[in-house]
Order: sequence, then structure tokens, then C-alpha cells
Amino acid sequence: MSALADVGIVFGRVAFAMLFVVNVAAILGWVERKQSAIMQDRIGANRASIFGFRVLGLFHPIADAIKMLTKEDFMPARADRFLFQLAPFVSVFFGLVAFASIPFGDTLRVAGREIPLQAVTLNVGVLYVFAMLSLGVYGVMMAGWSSANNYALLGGQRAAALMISAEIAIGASIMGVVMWYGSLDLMDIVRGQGALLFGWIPKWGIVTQPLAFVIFVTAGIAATKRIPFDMPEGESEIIGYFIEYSGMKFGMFLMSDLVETTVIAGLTTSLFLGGWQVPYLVAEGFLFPWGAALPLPHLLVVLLQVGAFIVKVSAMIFFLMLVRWTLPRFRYDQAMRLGWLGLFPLSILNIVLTGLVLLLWGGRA
Amino acid sequence: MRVLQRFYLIEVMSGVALTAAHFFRNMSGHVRHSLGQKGARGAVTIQYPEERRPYSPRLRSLHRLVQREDGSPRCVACMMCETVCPAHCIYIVATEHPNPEIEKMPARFDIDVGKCVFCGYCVEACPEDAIRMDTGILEFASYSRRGMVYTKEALLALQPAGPDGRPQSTIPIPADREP
Amino acid sequence: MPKLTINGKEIEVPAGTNLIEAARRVGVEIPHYCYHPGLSIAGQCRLCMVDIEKAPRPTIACNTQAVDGMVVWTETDRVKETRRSVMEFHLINHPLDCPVCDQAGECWLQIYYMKHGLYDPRMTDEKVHKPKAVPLGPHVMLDAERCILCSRCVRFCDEITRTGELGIFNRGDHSQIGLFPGTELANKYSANVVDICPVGALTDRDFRFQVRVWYLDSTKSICPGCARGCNIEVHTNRRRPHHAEGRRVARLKPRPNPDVNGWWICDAGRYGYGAVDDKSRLLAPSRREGGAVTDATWDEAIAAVAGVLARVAPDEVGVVASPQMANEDLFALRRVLERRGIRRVGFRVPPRAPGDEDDFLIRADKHPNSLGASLLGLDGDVAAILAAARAGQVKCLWVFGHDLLASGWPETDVDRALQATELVVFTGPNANATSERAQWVLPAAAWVERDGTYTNCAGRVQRFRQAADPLGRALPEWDILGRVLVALGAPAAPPRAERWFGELATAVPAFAGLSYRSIGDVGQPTATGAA
Amino acid sequence: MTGERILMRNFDLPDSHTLAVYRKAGGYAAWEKARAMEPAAITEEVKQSNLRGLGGAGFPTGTKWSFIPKGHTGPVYLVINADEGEPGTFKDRYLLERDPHALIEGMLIAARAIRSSLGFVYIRGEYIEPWRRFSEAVREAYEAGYLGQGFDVVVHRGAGAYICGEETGLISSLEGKKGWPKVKPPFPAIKGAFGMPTIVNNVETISHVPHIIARGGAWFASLGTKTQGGTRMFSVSGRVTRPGVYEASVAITLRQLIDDLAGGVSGNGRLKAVVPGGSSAPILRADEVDVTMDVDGLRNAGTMAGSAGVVVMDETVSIPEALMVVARFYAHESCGQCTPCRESTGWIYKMVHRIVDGHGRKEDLDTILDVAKRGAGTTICAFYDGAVGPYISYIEKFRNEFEELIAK
Amino acid sequence: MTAYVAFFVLAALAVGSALGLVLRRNPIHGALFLVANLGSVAALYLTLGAEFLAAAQVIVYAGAIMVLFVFAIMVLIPGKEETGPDPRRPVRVLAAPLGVLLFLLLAFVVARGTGAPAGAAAPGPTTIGALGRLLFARYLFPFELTSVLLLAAMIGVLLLARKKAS
Amino acid sequence: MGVPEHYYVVLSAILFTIGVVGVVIRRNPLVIFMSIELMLNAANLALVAFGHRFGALDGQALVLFVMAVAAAEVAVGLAIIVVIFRARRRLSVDDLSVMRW
Repeated sequence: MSALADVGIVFGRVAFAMLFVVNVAAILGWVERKQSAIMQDRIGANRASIFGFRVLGLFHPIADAIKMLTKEDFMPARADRFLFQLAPFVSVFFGLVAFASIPFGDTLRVAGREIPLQAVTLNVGVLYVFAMLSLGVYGVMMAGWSSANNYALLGGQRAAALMISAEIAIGASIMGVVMWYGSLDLMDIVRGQGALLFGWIPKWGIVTQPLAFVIFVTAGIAATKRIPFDMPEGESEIIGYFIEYSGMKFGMFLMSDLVETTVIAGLTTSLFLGGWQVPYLVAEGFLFPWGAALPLPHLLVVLLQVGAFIVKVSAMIFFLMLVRWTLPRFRYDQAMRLGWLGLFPLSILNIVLTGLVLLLWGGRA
Repeated sequence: MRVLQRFYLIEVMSGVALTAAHFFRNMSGHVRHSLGQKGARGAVTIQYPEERRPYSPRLRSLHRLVQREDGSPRCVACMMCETVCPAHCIYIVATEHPNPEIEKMPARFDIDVGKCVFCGYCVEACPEDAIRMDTGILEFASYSRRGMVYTKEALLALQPAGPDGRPQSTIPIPADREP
Repeated sequence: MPKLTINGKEIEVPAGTNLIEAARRVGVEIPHYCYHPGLSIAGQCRLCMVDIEKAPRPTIACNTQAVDGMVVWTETDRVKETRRSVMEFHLINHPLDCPVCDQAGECWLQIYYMKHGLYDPRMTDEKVHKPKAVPLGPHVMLDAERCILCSRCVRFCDEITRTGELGIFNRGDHSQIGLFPGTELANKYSANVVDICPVGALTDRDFRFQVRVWYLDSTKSICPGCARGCNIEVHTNRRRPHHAEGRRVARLKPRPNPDVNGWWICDAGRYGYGAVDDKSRLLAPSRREGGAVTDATWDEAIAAVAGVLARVAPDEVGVVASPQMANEDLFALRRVLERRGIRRVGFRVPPRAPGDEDDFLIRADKHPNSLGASLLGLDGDVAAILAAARAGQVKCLWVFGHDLLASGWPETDVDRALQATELVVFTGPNANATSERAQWVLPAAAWVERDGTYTNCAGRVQRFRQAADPLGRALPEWDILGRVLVALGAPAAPPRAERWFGELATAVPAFAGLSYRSIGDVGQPTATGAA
Repeated sequence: MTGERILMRNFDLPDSHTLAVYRKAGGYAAWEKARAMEPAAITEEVKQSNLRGLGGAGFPTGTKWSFIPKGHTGPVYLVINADEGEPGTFKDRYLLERDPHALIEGMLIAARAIRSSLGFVYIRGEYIEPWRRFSEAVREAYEAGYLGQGFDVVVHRGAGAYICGEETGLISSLEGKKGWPKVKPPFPAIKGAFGMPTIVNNVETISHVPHIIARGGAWFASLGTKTQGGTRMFSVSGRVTRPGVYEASVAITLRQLIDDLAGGVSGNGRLKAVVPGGSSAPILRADEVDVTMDVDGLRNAGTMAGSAGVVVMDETVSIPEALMVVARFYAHESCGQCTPCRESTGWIYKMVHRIVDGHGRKEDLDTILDVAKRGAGTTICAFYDGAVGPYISYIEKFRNEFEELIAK
Repeated sequence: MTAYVAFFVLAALAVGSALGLVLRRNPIHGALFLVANLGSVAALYLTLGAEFLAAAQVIVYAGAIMVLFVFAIMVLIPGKEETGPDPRRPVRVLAAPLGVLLFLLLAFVVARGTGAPAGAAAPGPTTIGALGRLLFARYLFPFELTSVLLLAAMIGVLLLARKKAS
Repeated sequence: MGVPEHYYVVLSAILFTIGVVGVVIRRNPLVIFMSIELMLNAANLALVAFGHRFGALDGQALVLFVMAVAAAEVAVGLAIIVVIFRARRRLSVDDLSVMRW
């Protein structure tokens, strides 16, 4: 019975993470359209209707899905059939699994069980997410290579080069956070952000590691290959590694974009925005710096935390979209220069600075 | 200022702030409007298929072949357009014209609109003013690749756009255009 | 050998050389229309003006012979000015219909206007009108308005064919080329006037409106129409398959070679490429069992043929080679024969009707490589092979290209020989009655689809080059034979025609010292010369 | 200043074209004298006489004869150019009609000088009576034994092309081809009719030869100027009181010729312009007529002696219309061989025609002048240079008349 | 039990993908097989409790080294090299028996080794901290040497990849 | 945690052998390179297994060094291959027996 419950709990944790990512990604298609439209003084997609009901264009993602499912699933004659089929799955897969070790709440205590609100507990969680992100590049390269199309190949190569340069910066910038909070476990890092600096500032990563935050967000956008770093695909004119894809396979590439956006948002939240932390909310309830306290029941606290996580992720996604619809595209060499000559040295500098600070302030050294 | 610009970040943030301002202004307009506040409105664009902006007379739209007075094409099958076409979407086969004063005429003149990039070079290259892109027709989607191929007869039947830029002639239903 | 200076460059030329040719040798091009090295000098286009020091005014270069110590300048202001005026005169009555003119793209009026004209037009009056689209003969169409009256065509008919069908009629700006009453431009070389016409006045009725010339690719080749081996250019249309009714070979043009054909080819050769894109082309190896014909892979076909050759006694194999095959093919065949010790081989099959011949280019032997085949020692008695076949002594008969049933031998004799043979193998580019009787058909690439060499009637080895891809799965004969050779156990066969020729040159004394490089574009005589 | 009539001395005799009359007047005596002379001596005598070609080009005759290659062994031809096509010229017609035997005698002497055994006389197709008279004379000469003994004469009639008056065009026509001039070199004296050395001389030139042989080259030379000897026949036409053929020394001035011989401008008209040497000669204004009529005198005056066809125009004549007539003539007669001539004669005619019709444009005159000057000297024969003479001189000397028409 | 299942599944994956690498003609396929192999080995590390190594394996090997490989293969697009006849076929055929021989040798060594006494120390909890301390204490010098090695490699690569000054 | 370490070592031997065979039979230097990586990897596996067996972390530390070496080696090796390819347009170790060209 309890084994069954264990299995159920594990299943529930994984399902929550999965469904969270998948649904957010699905809704992001609509959000992206609407947000960009409103930003640009437009209305946005609103034509799809069922019996005349349009519901703010919410049927468009459904229509898209139907369209993609029913479209001709085209494959170039000289394509590498197996890799061509595999590539979109690889692409989406690593995006999805990367979310697994991101904690969306503190430990939930129900019926004497301690349930960490995280799909998978890993003591090297940060490295795990990082590893999965770095494997995402294979989907892109496989797609580019197997299409037997020079545009696709070039797109794949550009994507690979871009992602490598971005991931180096991501990895190095994370190191600062890891040093500060002294753990590779994401749950530990989030917990560490619950502490207060000078007694009243939440010790979020954005406060302790501002430089790392900027580097991470920039490199994170680059890792998702979205504007302003969309030289591998450049949907408006370049057309990249997925040029030969159609139907649902193409849809999966589209989705992997959104999934990666969600993952980056989740990771940013966990590393820099305090994860599921609500300022001054501790396990027993609110404990404000001026001494006031508001005790809350455990379940409410957990709900508040999960809610805070979702709000933070949403806000981060909103920000990423804002950037995507605001900035023009970098040229390939500019992006490379930014990655290798800008972000990478800066993140190394950040590690050194963090080390110095920790040494001098005696933080954890 | 220059040094700061080189760091992108400030510039990026000011750009993001601008677009965010638009977003929130429009969003609040939309929300207030839907809550019944009549005066408030978010920005609204032209609702395309129903509302149309008049086309510029310089607009390059679907091609047509100009007729002589007797209804035959003015085209003399000189292949200038076929040669200049960067998309290789024009297919001409020339044949002898019964009148020796007119060197030749097209036996076949197909344009594969599916390949066309609407650069207008064919119009520029034509020495006879026999091909124009002034039909005002922009919507010519088809369910098949072959449906995108317009034959000589189809191109000859098209009329130039009216003074408002609206198409004067309708294109045949794609299924009827099987060459 | 007078020594003269052209544009500051000193050069020595043979006595009698005119200034256009002398300038060409130092790389200076003097524009001209009426001058043609193969024709007499008319001096009437007046374009080839040059400045000769001590001469009061520019002089025409075509009619000025190089003299020792002459100092010639071809680009002085005076010359340029004169050229520009002459270009203007040429274009006064020339219609501005370049876009519809078939010559556009290879028209010397266009070329020289862009190089030497570029004046502002002043002629605003009505141009002189003349007849258009007048057929002069089966191959040539005249547009008199475009004619610039260089008289090359007239001189060609007077001096080269000596048939004199053409003349210039009327006077002044109403002058026009025309046929003398009661004649037709139908001599055996008539279409050469199209080549020498510098403008679009004379066009080829066969080629007219088929392809614009700028779509064509040109490949140096040799005419396979007779033993003369005229040098030609094959013009192929690869970029616009919907043109020329899908023909890949759009036209043949003569290629100057003073030692073989001068500047000319006969009409029979010029229009003799029809078989290349013909429906009768064999596209894939095929096997006939019972009445059914099935396509096979090359591996199967080679294995089957080689298997029979290996199984049957050498005396029971007969091979009818073809003088249409290149030297490389014939040598590869010789290798196959040597390997099996086959001795029944020949290549001479009498035609049903004797070929025509004249004292200029056309030879009666309608095959390009008869001499090459005999130099390679394949000159056996085909009639004897067929006789042996009738007597049941030949089990396998391999026929290359020939239609034995349409030869000069009685059809019934050939038929009996084919019936008495167990296995008939046919190799050639096109199907014919004999291939219909073969158990194995191995499709060969046509001559424009491959590289090779022919030895012409004068013993000159000349190269032809690949201008198009082989149709279907056809292969050059040397490749087919090379594969058979390997299947018969030889270690490896040369992978390219050039390598085959290299082996040929080392093995056959007549070809000693020859290589593709030494043959070049204009050919080289064999060591033995004419046989 | 009229002097002795040499060529025309027999013209007034009745039946002057017959052998009998000619012999009675001393004919064929020079031939008898020449038979005894060495060919080179004959040529020398002619050289001394300063006789210059009277067909148009004015080339020294003796010099021309000496161009025959020395070592040549094949046939040499003597061709007489009687294709008198130059507008305003009609002297040869008189010679052929009134004194054909003078020509035959001259041919015999010239043939001996150049060692020719066959002579051709190319008579203009329209000259039917001259052809008949001359053929008759040839028959008489054969009967009398002058011809047929070492020298034969073939009479050939042209078919009506002006260009056949050009020596190589004439040779082409004689050979049975289209009458197109040939490219030079080779010159006819080296390689002419049927590929053999050929001397082409005008009727009038050869008709002078018997007199030169009979009376000596020095005498002949003394009749004219320093560079041109003897007399010549002037065909005077147009607005004069007495048009016709007049023989006079080449040293006569144009004014003397018009006023003294031709009786001055007809009616009460005032002289406006004169064409001194056939239609190809550049026109002279009334104030330019005080020039001697020899080759070099006229050349120095910017015109040419040509065939000595003098056309007189008075104030009633419209120069543009005159040019239109001339231009039409050249457009019509251009043989069509050389591009500049073929195309620009037609073009210039179209422009002049348009000007006369009142549709002229301002730039037309300059275009005509430019086109004419550009084409000049670029062609095989002198036809176009001949055409350029009137184009340029008419417009340059009477530009105001053209401009008035254009301004209308 | 689950541990055995996991091991054998992963071992099968590792061997299969290794064979794929060696036997597939197409180098891209080979590279992807190697990625799979590295992944399964990383998973094996997990079963051995070496979580940090597993992550490092994926990041360094699969994420960086193999991406470089795939990148290089895509840039060069080879693949035709091994289609022609092989002049040294006999030598290469010899590889298979030699390989078997080598394996037998190794297996023999392993078989002998298992008899040796197991280490006294029971497998203790392997924390990343411990690993870190080990690296920065006992292996500090090699660790620093590694950085020198990487620097040298970096400079070398830059030198090699530099376009010839033209 | 029940799988005996020598299982891992045998697996490591198998992988190593496959790597060796790959190096011998393949002609494409890229594939040979990858086979070498496979061999290194097999050795790593053995190291970790031994470390696990002896309860020491030294094995893992060694693996980290191997990884660093492998990374350096791949970077340099690939650079060399790219340079060779640029010069030859062909990749086959049989052609690379000479050290200069």
C-alpha cells in the first residue's frame, strides 16, 4: 500500500513537472501571438472560431495542432530517414527532462510523508539541468544533417556553434550561484535563497549574483535560439535546420523552442529569483523583518510557494517574450563574439569576484 | 554614453521598456474596453480580409499577358523574361507566327507562381510591354503545386486592376487551372 | 617572313598574311564582318579599319598584307572614330528586334556595337523594309532586313560549294541577298551560310526558335557522320529542358580545323544527331527470354555475358565490332578478345546503299573510325563469321551497333545466322532490328555522352568530349567491355577513357606517343598515317 | 581664247563617222607612224604630252600605261570607258557618234604601247545611236584591216548603272558580274579584267592619242597648263544661252567658258552657282568662277574637273532642291557594296528630302555634314567621295537657303 | 534485482552502441552511436554512485567533445572514403580475431583479479564535497597541470585553425 | 548496489576491445578518433568500478583527469584533421602515411 503510494507520489511529481512544462508551452503559442500583437499595437490572431465563438483567439493553438497533425509529413528523398524522424523527438525530449530537477515547492508533508516538490531529487541537480540542455543541441544537429539540405546543414551548424558558446557562459555563470549557495542541488540553492541579507533583503540570486543573472539570462535566450539569437532558424528569412520539416515534426521543433523557454524561465527562477520562495514566508508562515508574524497552515504555505513559483516563471516568460519581440537579430559573428568574448570572460570574472567576496566576507570559505 | 551603448544592456532595457509600455497601455485599454468602458480602446489594426487598404499602383501583383487588338498575346516569345527571371519560373516555347512581320509568338507561356519571387524583372525586361504585374490579385493560393502554374490562356484572360487597385478579374478556381 | 609592329608588339608573319590575321596572332582583335579566313576578301563592310603609319587615312586591314617594317595601330582615336561611324552606318537600316532575333547573343552586330559603337542614334527616318522570313532552302531562312550585306554567304556559294545560288540584288540601301531565279539553297553544305552570317539574316530552320543561344553549352567534338571526322562543336541545352522539344543536343556547329574540314561541315553531318535523343535509344540492360523482355541490372548483364564468354569455346564466339566505336572501345574489345583468345572478329558491314561522296568533305564511308578499327587489328571477315554462324559453329554472337538485318547482305542469310546462334548479344546506343533479336542488350552511351577518340580517313586521331549525361543507364562501350574484362578475371579495368587511351598508346604501335594532351583540340596524325 | 579644235575638228564634216571621211581628214596616219615606234617610245611621248585622264580622275595617262608589269607574258587588256553616266556630261556621246575612228585609232596606238591584243569598249546602255555608229566603225576598221591584225576590239553595252563608269566596277561588269567596284590593291594595271593587267581609259583620253603621236607630245603639252596638256571637251548645260559641247584649252577659265562660248546666262538671269565637273564636283558660287578649268586649277579652287560637265544655275534655282535631285541620284546609284556609301546615301537623301518637304529639323544639316565627312574616304571606290562633294559644298555654301526651309 | 536489470540493460546499450560506432559506414551515425554509448556509460556511473561523474560525463563528453566531432563531420562531410575497394582488406580482416584475442586476454586478467581480496573499506558515501577535497588536496598538482594542458591545447588549436595569411 | 564490480570491468574490457578493433579496421580518421574515445571511456568505467570496489574516490578523480586530457586531445586532433582535409579534400588514413605533402 505504501509502496503503491510511493509510486503514486513519484508519478504525481513527475506528472506535475511534465504537465506544467507541456501546458505552459502549449499556451505560450497563444501568449506569444497575443503579447506580441498588443506590444505592436495590433490585435493578434483571433479568427479561429467554433460556432462563431472566438474566445480571444484561444482556438488558434488548437487549430494549429489540428493543422500540424493533418499536414503532409514530408521527408526529403535523400534524407537520412532514421535521424530525420528522431531529431524532433530528441529536441523536445531533452527540453522536457531538463525540467525534472527544478523544484516547484518546498517539501510537502502529508500523512507523515515528506514529499519534495520536485520531479527528481538529484544532488547534482544544477549539473543535470545543464547536461540536458547541452544535449538539446543534438536534436538540432541531427535535423540539420539528416535533411540533406544545405540550408538545413548550415542552420544546424550555426545552432550548434551558438548553443556551445551559450552553454559555456551558462555553465560558468551558474558556478557563481553554486559557490554562493554551496550546493549543486537545486532544492538546496532555492532554500538558501530564503535567507535574508542584512536582515531584510531576501537573499535571492539576483541580489547576490547580479552579474551572473545578466549573463545567465542572455546566454539562456541564446540557448533557446530565439530572437535576438535566432540565426540558426531566422523564421522570417534565413530558415534553418528545420527547413525540410512539416506537420507535427515541425510542430515539435516549434514546441521545443517554447519548452526550452519554459525551462530557462524555471531555471532562472530557481537560481536567481528565489524559486518557490515568497519573501518572509517560512515554513510556519510569514515572518516579517520588522518582527510581525503571520502563522499559516502548512498546506497553505506550500500552495503559496507553488503559486509563487508559477508567478515567477510566468513573469520571466513574459520578460523573455518581451525581449524576443523587441530586439533585432544579432549577426552570426556578433553573437559568436558576444558569447566568447563577452559572456564567457564575464562569467569567469564573476566566478573570481564571487570567490573573492566569499573569501573576504568569510561567507562559506 | 558611447561606452554605455557598447554594453547593450542599458539600450536593451530602454527598448524593452518601450515595448512593455506599449503592451501595458494597450492591455489596459483592451481590458477596460471589455469591462464596458467605451472610451478606452487598445490599438486596433486593419482587419485584413474585410478591411483593405488601397494598393499602391506600383504594387507587383499576379502577372498577366497583354493582348493585341485581335486578342492574341503581344508576347513575341523573345525569352527575355525567362532569361532574367531569378526564380526560373517562366516557361516559354516559341513558334513561328503566321505573319512574317511578327517574328514569333509563344506556343506555351506558363508562369509557375509558386516559384515566382515577384521581383518584377520580367516586366522590366519585356521589350514589348507584353507582361505586366498590375492585376491587383494577391490571393492565389492553390491546393496543388500544379494549380500554381498559370498558362498562357489564363494569363491572357486577366485584366488590370481598377483605379482603386482592386482586382478587376477573378482568377479561375485552382482546380480548373490544371494545365 | 615580313616583320611588322602591331600596337607596339613586334611579330613576324608569313608573307601574304593580312593584317587581321597578323593582329590575331599578337592577341589584337580587329573587328570585321565581311572578312572570313575561308573566303575571298570583299572589303566591303569597312569595319576593319586600322591606322598604318605613313598612310594618310585609316585603311582596311583585311585587304592589307603585312609588309616588312609596317607599323600598325588598331586603337587610335581616328580608328575608333571611324569604327563608330561604320557601326552607325551598319545599323541605320538594321531593325531593332534583337529580342526576337534568333541570333541575339551570338550576333556580331550586338557584340561590336557594345565594343565599338555606343553612339547616340541619329537615324529617325523610316528604315528600308525588305522581305522577312523567306525560306531559301530546306535549312536556311532569310530575313533580308537584318542583312548587313557582308556577302559572306554569296561568296561561300560561289567559292566553296561553287553552286552560286545566292546573289545580291538591287542597289544602294535596297540591296538584298536573294536566290537566283529557279534556284534553291539546297546544296550539301548549305547550312554553313548560317554559321558565317554575322547577324540574324540567315537562320537555321531546324534550330530557329528552339533555344535561345545563351542557354547553350558548347563542347568540342568530332562529327561521327563519315570518315572525314569534321571538327564540330556540340551545343547542348541543359538548362531549359522545356525548350527544343526536350532535345538535349540543340545543334552542331563546325569547329575550324584547317587540316580536316576548314571552317565547314556538310548538312548531313550537321543534322545527323537525331539518334541521340531518339525514342529508339536503349536505356537499360535488358534480357529477352522467350518473347518477354525484362530489364536487368548491369551486374546481372555483365555476369551473364561474361559467363557465356568464359563458358563457350573461343572459336565459337563471333564478334562484329563497329567502326562507330571509339578507339578506346575497340581497344577494350581487343583486350576482351585477347583474354579469351577469340579470333572471329570483324567490323566491316557493307551498307545496303553506297554512301555518297564528293571531292570536298563528304566521304562514302559513313563511319568515323574505320581506320582506327583496322589499325587495332579488328579487320576480320564478318561475312565469314555469319557463314560460320549459319553452319552452327558460332554459339555466341556479339554485335556492336550494326543492324545486320539492314545491311548489304541478304536479309534471309543474316536471319538464318542469327537464328542458328544460341546467344546474340547486342551493344549499341539505339535499338534496331538486330537488337530486337538479341538475348542480351547492353545499352551504350551515344557519342555526345562520353569521351573518346576517332581515327579519321587520313589517319588523324581526334578527340570528342562528353557533352551530356548518358541517357538512362547507358554506359560507354569501353566501360561495358572493361566490366566484362574484370568479370573474366582481369585485375582491374581503366576507369576513364583517357586511361584506356593511354594503354592503347602503349600497346598499339600506330598510336605510339599519342595522349589526350598531345591530341588536343585539333587532333594528331597516327604514326603510320593514312592506311 | 577658244583656240584650235582638235577632237572636234571633224565634227562638222558630213558623215564624219565613216572611215572614208576620217581617212580623208588624215585619219590613221598617226597609227602608221606609231607602228614604227617602240611601245616604250609611245608611252614616253604620251607622258611628255601631259595628257591626263579625262573621265574624271585626271590621272596622267602615260604614267598609268607604264604600270603594266614589265615581265608579264599573258594577255593585257585595253578597256575604253564609254559608260558616260555623270549627270551634266555628254562629250563621249559626241565622240562616238561623230568621230568613232579617232577612238579606234587611239586604241590601236595605246594597245601597241601596252602590248595589248584585245580591247573592250564599254558603252553606256542608253547610248543606242553612239553604239550603232561605233559598231559600224569597228566593222569598217576590220574590213580595212586596221583591226583583226594583232588587235581586236569588242564592243560591250552596259545595262544602266552609273557605278559601271568606275574602272573596277566597269571591269566587274565586263566580266559578267554585278558591276561592283573591286578592292584595291590589286590595281587593274596589275590584275584587272579576267585577272590580267588592264588599262582603262576614257573615250576622250584615247581619242587624243592619235593627235599626240601625230604632232608630238610637246606640242600637246603647250596647249594647256603646266601640269595638264591639250584641250578638252566641256559639256555646258543649265541656264545658259547656248548649251552644248565646246572644245577648249584646259587653261580656259570657267567665266570665259560660260560667257564667251556658251553665251552667258540665259534670259536676264544672274549667275548663282556652277557645277564645273559633273554632278560629283563641289559647287562654285558666282564669285568663284574665275578659275582655270584644268585639273589642278579646279582642285585648288576646292572642286574638281571631273568629266568637265558644267552645269550652270541662275537665281531661280533652289539649291536644296538641286541637292535633293543629286542626293536621290546618288542614293539610287550607290552600288550597295560598301556599308558607309550604301547606308548613308539613302539616309542623306531621306534627310534632304524631308528638308525640302518642309519637315526638316535643326540638327539635320549638321547631321548630313557629319555623316558625309565621316563616310568620305572609307569606301572601296570614289563614288561616295563624289557624292560627298555636293552634300558638303551645297550645304556649306548655301546654308541659309536650307535654314530658311527648315525654319518654315 | 532491479540493479541487475539496470546494469544489463545499460551494458547491452553500451556494447550495442559501441558496435554501431565501429561498424556503421556513416561517420555521423558513428558519432551519434558514440553519444548513446557515453550516455549509457554515464548511467552506469550513476549505478556506481558517481553522480558528479555522470553529469560531468554528459556535459563534457556528450555535450562538448561529441558536439565538436559531429560539427567537424558536418563541416567536412566525409563518408565517401570507405566506399571504394579497400587495398588493405586482408590486414583489416585480421582485426577481428586479434580483437577476440585481446578480449580473452583482458578477461583472463579480470578473472584472475576477482580472486584478489576486496578492499577493506566498504564503499562510503561519495559526496561531491569529498571528491572536491580530494582533487584540490591530493591531486592539486595534476589538477593544475591539467589546466596547463588545456591551455596548451587551446593555443595549439587556434594556431592550427588559423587561416593562412594570404 | 548489488552488481559486483567485475561485471563492470568485463563490460569495460568489451568496450575497450571494440574500440581497438575500430581503430584497426576503420580508415576514416574521425571514426578512428572516436574509437579512441571509446577506449578511454572503457578505461574510465573500469576506474570508476575499481574506485567503487575499494571505496576510494581516487578512481573518480582520475576519470576527471582523463576527461580533461580527452577534451584537449579531441580539440587538437580535430583541428589537425580539418587542416588535412583543407589541404587534401579527402580523408583516409591510408593516404596520411607521409608526414609532409
